[in-house]
Amino acid sequence: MSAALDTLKLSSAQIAWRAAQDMEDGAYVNLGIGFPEMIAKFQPEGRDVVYHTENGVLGFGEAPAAGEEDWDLINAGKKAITLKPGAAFFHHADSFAMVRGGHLDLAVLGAYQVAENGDLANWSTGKGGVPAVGGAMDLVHGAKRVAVVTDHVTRKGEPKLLKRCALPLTGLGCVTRVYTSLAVIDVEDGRFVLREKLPQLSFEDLQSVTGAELKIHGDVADLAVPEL
Amino acid sequence: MSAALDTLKLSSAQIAWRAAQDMEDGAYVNLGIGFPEMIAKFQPEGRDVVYHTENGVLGFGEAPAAGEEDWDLINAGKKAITLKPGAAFFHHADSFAMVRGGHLDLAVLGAYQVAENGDLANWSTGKGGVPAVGGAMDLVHGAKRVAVVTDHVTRKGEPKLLKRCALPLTGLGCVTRVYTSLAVIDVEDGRFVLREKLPQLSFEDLQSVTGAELKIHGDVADLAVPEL
Amino acid sequence: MNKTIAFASEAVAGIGDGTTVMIGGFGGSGAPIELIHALIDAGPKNLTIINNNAGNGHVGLAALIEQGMVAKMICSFPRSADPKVFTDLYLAGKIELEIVPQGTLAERIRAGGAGIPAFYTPTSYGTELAEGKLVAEFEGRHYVQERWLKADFALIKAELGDPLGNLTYRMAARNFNPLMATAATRTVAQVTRIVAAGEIDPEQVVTPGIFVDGIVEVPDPEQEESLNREGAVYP
Amino acid sequence: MNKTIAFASEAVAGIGDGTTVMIGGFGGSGAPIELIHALIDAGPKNLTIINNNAGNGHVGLAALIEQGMVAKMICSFPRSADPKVFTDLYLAGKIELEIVPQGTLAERIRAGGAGIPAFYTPTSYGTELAEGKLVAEFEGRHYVQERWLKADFALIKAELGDPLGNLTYRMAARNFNPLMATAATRTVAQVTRIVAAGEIDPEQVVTPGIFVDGIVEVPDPEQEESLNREGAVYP
Repeated sequence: MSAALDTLKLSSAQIAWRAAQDMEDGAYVNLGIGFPEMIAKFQPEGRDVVYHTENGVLGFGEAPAAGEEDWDLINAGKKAITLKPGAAFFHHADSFAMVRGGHLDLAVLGAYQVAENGDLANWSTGKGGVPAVGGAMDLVHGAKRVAVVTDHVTRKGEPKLLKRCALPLTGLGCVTRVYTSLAVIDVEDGRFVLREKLPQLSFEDLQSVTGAELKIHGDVADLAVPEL
Repeated sequence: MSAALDTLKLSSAQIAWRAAQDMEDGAYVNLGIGFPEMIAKFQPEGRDVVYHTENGVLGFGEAPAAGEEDWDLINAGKKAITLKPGAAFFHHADSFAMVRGGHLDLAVLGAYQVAENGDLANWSTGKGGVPAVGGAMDLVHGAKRVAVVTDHVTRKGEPKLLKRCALPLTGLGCVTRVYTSLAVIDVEDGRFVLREKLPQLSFEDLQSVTGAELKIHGDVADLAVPEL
Repeated sequence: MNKTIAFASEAVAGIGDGTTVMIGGFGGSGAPIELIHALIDAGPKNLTIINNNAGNGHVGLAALIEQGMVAKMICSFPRSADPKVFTDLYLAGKIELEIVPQGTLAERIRAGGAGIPAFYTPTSYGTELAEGKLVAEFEGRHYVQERWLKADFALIKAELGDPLGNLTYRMAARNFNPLMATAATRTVAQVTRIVAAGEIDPEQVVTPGIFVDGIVEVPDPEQEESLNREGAVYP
Repeated sequence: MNKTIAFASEAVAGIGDGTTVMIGGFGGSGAPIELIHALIDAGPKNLTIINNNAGNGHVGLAALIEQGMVAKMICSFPRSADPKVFTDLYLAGKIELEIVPQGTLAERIRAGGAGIPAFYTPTSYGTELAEGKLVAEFEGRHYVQERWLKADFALIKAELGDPLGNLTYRMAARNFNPLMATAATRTVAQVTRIVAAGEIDPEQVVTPGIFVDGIVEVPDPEQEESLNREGAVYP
């Protein structure tokens, strides 16, 4: 099974592409550090999206060319960015007022584990080392939709979508949708509801690599993404 | 007694003048609406004082000439003001962060009653009518010194300095100094301590129009003010 | 993205009976007179209005109250040079009043916009305005618990606006406007001038567009103070 | 009124052993490198440092930690491209760490400056970072009580400063700097340029001078990111 999934599964870019399709015109969006940042590359044509970064910028654009960086103009991942017309700067308290106050339409985060009740674990592996939380625990509250982009299973092939998270939680009942390498799954009333799956993958195979029951309400669409 | 006091007592301008002498160079000061506003007129030469108004201005100056008013540039008393070099505008939450956060050096307010424990009543006569508090309850907290300017007695000759306030309180234990038409009195450890009195007035006469015991710690200076 | 609305009438169209509306301004400075007058024209009833004051004269907020459209005022200082409209209704028991210290009012609105459901303040501790409120001690001092304040609508006044909803203000007309912009489900600003996206320096944006749903251009806006000096009456 | 200080060494002179110091910046942006280096030169011990991060490379905050001057870090994200200094000390049990979610850190500092001793936030509810904290329910949702955060000193970086202490910032270097300015007993800012009072438009002041005790001009300030790319080490 694991080998078959590896050939079937979407690349990170393809997961990001799929997540990008759900960004609505006019949305205010925060893309978490790392993998979620890739979603901006696939912003659909004709849709205006305003990106927010925790460190006090609204309306930023792509990275500048190498050598053109201004290190006073970075995102939460500490990467250099550029500005789009209509950008704004503000301090950290105002920035998190936007987050906590429910002003973002969408936050997209990575995950170690997601539970069917919407719990998210994405900040600590629970092992030793230096703990670091950043803005993750804030971002899971306040955005109207909190989505996750993730491989469907860990590198060892273990499910990341579970009945309950085993790792330290980032937030309770916060995730509304999960984009994985195999499927698109909503969290509704404490259950995983399958919305889309790779057409080549049977429901039974998908269920076998998912740690909680997948419910079906209505049609399950094909998860169709371009070669990237 | 009352008639004698009336000829002795300081005018409002003289009370304001005396209060102004205690404004330190470099102080950030909020002068309450009405009578306390007059203090700014007597700011001693050579001392820089930065005035704060609750509605979001730091560093304002005198009223403009009649006809020169800009009604977007007013103080908390809704009177037109002007700006000094180095002024700043900010919103109401930042303005009261300055107040509540202890950033003002001095707030000077009017009073209906002041108690020896520092309680202040200055917002409600306790009768009917429309209640209105404005920023009074905020201003009594946070400023390093909260001073009061007031006639020593009411129009009916009743003491305004009391063991306990009878009127609805503005704040508990907040007043640090009272400038009256007869004396300068500090609130220390829950007692009134007399610092200055009009030289023509005997201690006994002053005590007789004061509703709580006046303590004396060290010298009592003459309350000396110019003709104004 | 274009948040521009052509007419003030359109901007207030969603304000129905029983709506809670924050209206910016401190006295007349920063009061969105034209939006308030459009609201009077629209005529919804039983409004709850949040403003520092309760109007002055017979224009703007005072006129809104005079039309009998306001069931409740939440404010710090319902007195003014000519508060007759509010005073008469209040003394007749025809309008409800929640009196809130000014700094607490500002902080409650900020909290509403910032997702902070409650906070502690020293303001009003030991006074009748703290009656019935939770009290807690921190570091030897007593504080009163206050709750956030939110609204269905905010009508505010700004100076420059761009199509993304970024706003600047003019002098002390800033006051409650940037706070209210954050605390309402729908925020509409009247602005003196609409400029193209990018014309407001990102450093100088006071209200980022994320807080704003609509902007209406009102060149040469009326000043409540000037209207009242002329004895103006609306409608 | 003139809050100008001639030398960075003078600006940090009051920071003794055991002081709690807020240091502005988010990673390298807005980090007052020259003030931090002056603090290293001064050499106080057992500092508690409040910053979003825990330094990077061998300059600025990382160098302060490397010198053994820091007993405790309060931060949200003590990881970076090269966090070796902090990581080694932490794993050896030689430095204390209080980890605070980033938005809570910002709000706690704002609360410290605004006289709000405690507030409720949804952030961290149900997680191990909420352990031992008070929880309350408002309108059917659970929130964690967080306390204000204050400091003896704040060292911040700004762009323009005037003799009254009014400040502007440069792009995303604003971050925690305006908040920390409000929450310390003594706030000193390094600014790229000191201008005369009145040269900063009152509309564009981000930090009003009331929050600032001293300003030091540091033209062409170092950027942590650039220093680290050059492999710089301080002292």
